Amino acid sequence: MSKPSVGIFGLTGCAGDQLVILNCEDQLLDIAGALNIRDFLMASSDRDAGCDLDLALVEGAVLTKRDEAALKRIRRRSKLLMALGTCAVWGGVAAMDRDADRSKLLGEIYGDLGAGYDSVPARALREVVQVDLNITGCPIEKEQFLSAVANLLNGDPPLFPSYPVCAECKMRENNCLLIEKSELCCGPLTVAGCDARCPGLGVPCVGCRGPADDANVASALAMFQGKSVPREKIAAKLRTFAPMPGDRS
Amino acid sequence: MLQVDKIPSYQPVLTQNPYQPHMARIVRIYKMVEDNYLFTLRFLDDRLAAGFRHQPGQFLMLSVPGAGEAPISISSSPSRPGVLELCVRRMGRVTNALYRMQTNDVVGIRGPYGNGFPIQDIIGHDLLFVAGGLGMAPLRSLVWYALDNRDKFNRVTLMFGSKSPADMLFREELVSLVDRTDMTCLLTVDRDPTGSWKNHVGLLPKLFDSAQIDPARTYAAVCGPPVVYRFVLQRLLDLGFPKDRILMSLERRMKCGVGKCGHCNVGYKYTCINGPIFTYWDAINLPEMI
Amino acid sequence: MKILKLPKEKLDFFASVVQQFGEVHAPVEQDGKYVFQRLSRWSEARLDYDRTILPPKKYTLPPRETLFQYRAGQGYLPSTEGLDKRIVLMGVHACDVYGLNLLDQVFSGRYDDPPYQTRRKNMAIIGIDCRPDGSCFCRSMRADFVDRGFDLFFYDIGDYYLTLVGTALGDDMVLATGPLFEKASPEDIDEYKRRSSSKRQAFQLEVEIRDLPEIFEMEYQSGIWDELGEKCLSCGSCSMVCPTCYCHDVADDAQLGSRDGGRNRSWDSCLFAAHAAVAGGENFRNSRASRIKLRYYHKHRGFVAEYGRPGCVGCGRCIAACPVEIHIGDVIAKLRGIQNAPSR
Amino acid sequence: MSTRITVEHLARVEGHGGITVELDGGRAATVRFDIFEGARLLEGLVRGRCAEDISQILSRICAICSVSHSLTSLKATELAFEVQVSPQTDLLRDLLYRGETIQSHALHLFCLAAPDYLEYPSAIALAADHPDAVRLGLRLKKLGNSMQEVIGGRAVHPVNAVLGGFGKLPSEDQLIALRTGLLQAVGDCDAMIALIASLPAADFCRSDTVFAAMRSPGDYGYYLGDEVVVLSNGTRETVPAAGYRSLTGERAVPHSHAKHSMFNGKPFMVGALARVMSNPEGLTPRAAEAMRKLGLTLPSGNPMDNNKAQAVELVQDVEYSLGIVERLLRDGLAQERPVEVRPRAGVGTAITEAPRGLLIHSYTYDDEGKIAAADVITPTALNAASIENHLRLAVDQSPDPDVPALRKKLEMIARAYDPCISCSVHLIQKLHAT
Ligand SMILES: Cc1cc2nc3c(=O)[nH]c(=O)nc-3n(C[C@H](O)[C@H](O)[C@H](O)COP(=O)(O)OP(=O)(O)OC[C@H]3O[C@@H](n4cnc5c(N)ncnc54)[C@H](O)[C@@H]3O)c2cc1C
Ligand code: SF4
Ligand code: SF4
Ligand code: SF4
Repeated sequence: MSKPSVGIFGLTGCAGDQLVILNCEDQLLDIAGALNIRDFLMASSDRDAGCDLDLALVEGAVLTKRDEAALKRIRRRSKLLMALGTCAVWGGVAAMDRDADRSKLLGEIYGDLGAGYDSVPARALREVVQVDLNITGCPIEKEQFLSAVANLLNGDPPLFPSYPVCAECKMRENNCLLIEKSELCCGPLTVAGCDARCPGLGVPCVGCRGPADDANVASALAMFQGKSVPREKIAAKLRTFAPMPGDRS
Repeated sequence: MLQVDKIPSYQPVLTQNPYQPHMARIVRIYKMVEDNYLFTLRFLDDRLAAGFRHQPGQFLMLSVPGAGEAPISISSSPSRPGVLELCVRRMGRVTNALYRMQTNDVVGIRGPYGNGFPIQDIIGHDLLFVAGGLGMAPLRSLVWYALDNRDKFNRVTLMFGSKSPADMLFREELVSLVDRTDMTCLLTVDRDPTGSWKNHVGLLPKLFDSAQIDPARTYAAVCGPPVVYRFVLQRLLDLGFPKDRILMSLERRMKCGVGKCGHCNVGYKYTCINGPIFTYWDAINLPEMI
Repeated sequence: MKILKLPKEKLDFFASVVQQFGEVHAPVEQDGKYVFQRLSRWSEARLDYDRTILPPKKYTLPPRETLFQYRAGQGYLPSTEGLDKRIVLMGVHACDVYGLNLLDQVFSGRYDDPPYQTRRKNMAIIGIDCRPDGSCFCRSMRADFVDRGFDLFFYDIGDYYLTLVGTALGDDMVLATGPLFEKASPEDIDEYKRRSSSKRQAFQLEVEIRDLPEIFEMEYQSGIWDELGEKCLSCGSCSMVCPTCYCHDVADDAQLGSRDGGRNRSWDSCLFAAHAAVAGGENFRNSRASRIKLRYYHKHRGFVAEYGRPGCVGCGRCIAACPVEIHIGDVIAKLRGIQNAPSR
Repeated sequence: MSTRITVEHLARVEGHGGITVELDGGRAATVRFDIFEGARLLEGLVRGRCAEDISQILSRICAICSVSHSLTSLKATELAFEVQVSPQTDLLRDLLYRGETIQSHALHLFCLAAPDYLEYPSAIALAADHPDAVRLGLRLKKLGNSMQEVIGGRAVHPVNAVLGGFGKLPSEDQLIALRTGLLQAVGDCDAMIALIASLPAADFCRSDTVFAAMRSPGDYGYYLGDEVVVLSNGTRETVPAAGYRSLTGERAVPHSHAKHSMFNGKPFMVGALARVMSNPEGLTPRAAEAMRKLGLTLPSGNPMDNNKAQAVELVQDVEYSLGIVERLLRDGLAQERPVEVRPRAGVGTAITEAPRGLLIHSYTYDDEGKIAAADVITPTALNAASIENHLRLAVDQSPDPDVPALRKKLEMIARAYDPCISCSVHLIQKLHAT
């Protein structure tokens, strides 16, 4: 079997997901051996910017017209497109308040020049092109990435849990921050896969992976309000990394 | 040929560990219809190949290494041991991986699981098979079992419907049954774009008009997509079938096949060990069964 | 059954001796909650605990485990890692022993579950009695006493533990500790009875289970399920912490560049949206209401049909773990047409 | 005749940037370090958010220096609320910083910069011929990551560092594992220095560079400190954190989403070289020895020396971290909970040394304890003018205007700054200027 051609790309984001790939220190050389990485600007200046690809891994959200054009080009080049990380899958932090007045923000931050900048409201990849596979997480979890690559090499779709962080939190037998300490933990609404990383450290989940299957936002809002947390605070918190189901239609 | 009373029931013939898959070779892949292939498997271990026995209506857990396991009905009849035939529709992770395999590749099998058809009860009765689409997969085993043990059963009637002749699973085999005199085989298609179809055209329930059925002495075995159940069951009831003589094969999500994983739970029954063959009476008593 | 007594101050000595029967695990405190854990020293053990976050099922059915390793050419090789570890689990409450007994039934029967059974057989259970709190209703579930499933069971009778010897292994433990155990006197038995009936009075939460399976059938279409469905977060916490929930998922993973890899099983829950989803997009329990209904129905109707008793032992963990305060006592009371769970 | 040299999309850096040079008669007419990273406007988006959310959101500015952003953010908020964290917290934060710097420097030296010197397109290609060198780099990088995992809870975007302290303290077993890794790294560092010393010399331009770095009390630090030292032609000037705006000129430039910073009208350089320059006496003996072996002499007018300075810092950080870990193991960790933080109105300006240089977070909180204004000034933004300056000098000082060779030099200079372009777009907000 010939090695699949792969491209790894970043749109606007923190490059954290590409960094997670580079952080697979023990597997990096094997990955490089198993895949034919043709285009990976962050790691290599030897890029074939036009070749056809079997798989494109794209991190970051679409925040500029340039991003949009780049993404469409990647889509045309690639058989499979996988969104890598919360920004690509959900929009991420840059999309948290995306209906806010951008030109005003730009002006405040960059002065008069801001008006000339290429800047559009943040969008997740699937709002721009068709996305075949997703690995969420801010950043993605190494294990999920490695398992996805191994599965894809075999032609199998990766398998990830779609239930909430709470389940993994219980599997780790953590004290519940929400129940014991009335902390605003987003675990019940956030998709698992991080092994309840934050609650495992005694820190509430901030929802960095985006919503779980069938997340019950209405009931969670009522619950948090019952703990006398103001509604705007909850709403802002829940929407830091991703919209909640029902937010964007 | 194996005798009915020698069929061991409920016995896992394989090892102590019910989760242990045994490796089997794909000896033939027959492309019946796009995305519905018939896979013929033979255990690598000759003793297993010779010793494996199942009941019509039972299923096994098929492993494609690296991809996972899926429950698949055994489509071949226990009266023809040695190899196992599985009619598999390409649906997702496991079945796609299977479709990428070739003859001589190796897969895992464990089983047989499930109750199977209640052969001892059925013997001596008329048999009516009603299947739509992939519903033929679990019924085929019993069809051939009955035909190979023809003297144990009275009248045998088979009704099978597909979308079009090109979509008909086991087409050649079934068409050849039409000419048999010791049974009635009624085949229908929803439409016949080519015009060359020599059998019935129309929806499955219409076949009842062409068949002679005596509900008092018949067991009906029904399997197919939800529409089949919706129309056929009502028809059978109208004809006066007792609810516990309508047998159906159900599908649920399954991860173990042996009543442990909880996925196929319907109310208080497990589709895998209490089924997959249920009577209509079971079904109306179990919430959410159909 | 052999009945003895152990002076309380000798308990640590007893614990040091039973180490020869396996790693000693017992409840330890974790920031105000309790977990079963390997003890590094006896003083960590907290036998006065209320309930552990996870029940002992984590030992017999761990949250994640590998069932097989697949190797091309060799097939599926059963994974035996850790199966032979011997554990002495000290301080198990009656409800949890009951929970294990129920799981034992689930994981045996027509088909055995070898990993479960092996771990179970390598685990010694030393029970201890307890005082109920506001979430305990084991008495209602008839799980406040157990007559089997433990090797030894300790009942507090003041300066002593009245000790029931449940198995030959338990007896070996007694023998291994030499003259530590004493004969129980009639006064000790009287003290036990006095305490036992006072414990019965201490329950604050009652759940009436008489004809409950029938009521579940009758109330299958009840609007209560929709109310619960609106509230439930599908977080699965209640299943994870339940001593008798056993739903699990099995999935294969491959190593980079080959089909070799593990077949892994991990806890799952019928509350999760994907639990009953099948290929092609059909989901037999798409709504949260139908899922939470199944959980109750399976415990209180299904288990009764299958094993002759409900699959709930009244440990109160699901009450403690539910972020939206879905309370089994309330649910059952409502099904019965009573507004609130009695005496709460 | 005018020639144009463009590097459309600079590879082996974090983020999106390019270089454009217009040559006119062998001299640079225009030089642009273009940044076309999208503006995420995070400083605007955090307005109105509670203190506890800020560090998590702003760490997303950059992955490679996410620890720096998190900790600088926490420091700024704690300053605003006048919260004093425990010495143990400071020590652990310092250790976390070292982990980040080790991973970041190892990544840069081995995966991003070294391929240039040895004429390879990437570390992966390099690994085919020099597997041991790449493995060595990956080992050091992994060590840095494991430090971030143990102390910060995750290698990228730490979650364990919270206002007032840490969610969970590392266990003794974890510290022992770190010590083992650090001890092994001491040997790896020797090999690393030998390797860096063997790389072909890179000397493309010279300047009287101005350097700016944080002055940390006592020793060579990244986290503790509240003053900036600016070195210019042998003079030292000190700027307090609160006066950081005198460092950051207001020159917004059209070709980039980053604004350019000047000090007294001159561009200045921040980062490893600036730190080594301004803190030579803080170096450990091994680090000082490494400096000698690499032939790094002060003052340096060669921006490529930044790579050597990073190598020196790797030695320094490994040794220093080992000291911290041993001390923690000896004294034991007090099981303290984070100091309680009571949000209120206030202004806090924190400076730290991110792997790439000075990082400033400055916040204004309103009466409800919500962010009213946030300024984030990143090292690459501070460096932008200096990068352009050195690119220009390289063109002007190049004897042969062979375009491909010159293009490569330009790329190498830009890369030597280890620019983190995602960071660079986060800039000064005019809102709360005095
Ligand atoms: C008793 C029984 C007999 C069956 N017989 C046949 C048959 O003869 N031919 C055939 O083509 N199909 C049959 N099926 C359906 C077949 O099991 C599914 O199509 C198959 O599991 C899809 O797996 P996948 O991994 O390809 O799909 P995916 O969608 O990737 O499946 C994911 C997982 O969900 C579970 N799952 C998905 N769909 C089903 C389903 N319908 N039933 C049970 N579990 C499911 C499986 O455990 C699978 O691992 C039968 C199902 C049951 C329960
Ligand atoms: S701490 Fe958070 S993630 Fe964990 S169980 Fe509680 S709510 Fe869920
Ligand atoms: S616990 Fe929540 S915030 Fe933490 S890593 Fe997991 S999903 Fe992200
Ligand atoms: S713990 Fe509560 S919210 Fe979570 S699944 Fe169970 S009933 Fe629903």
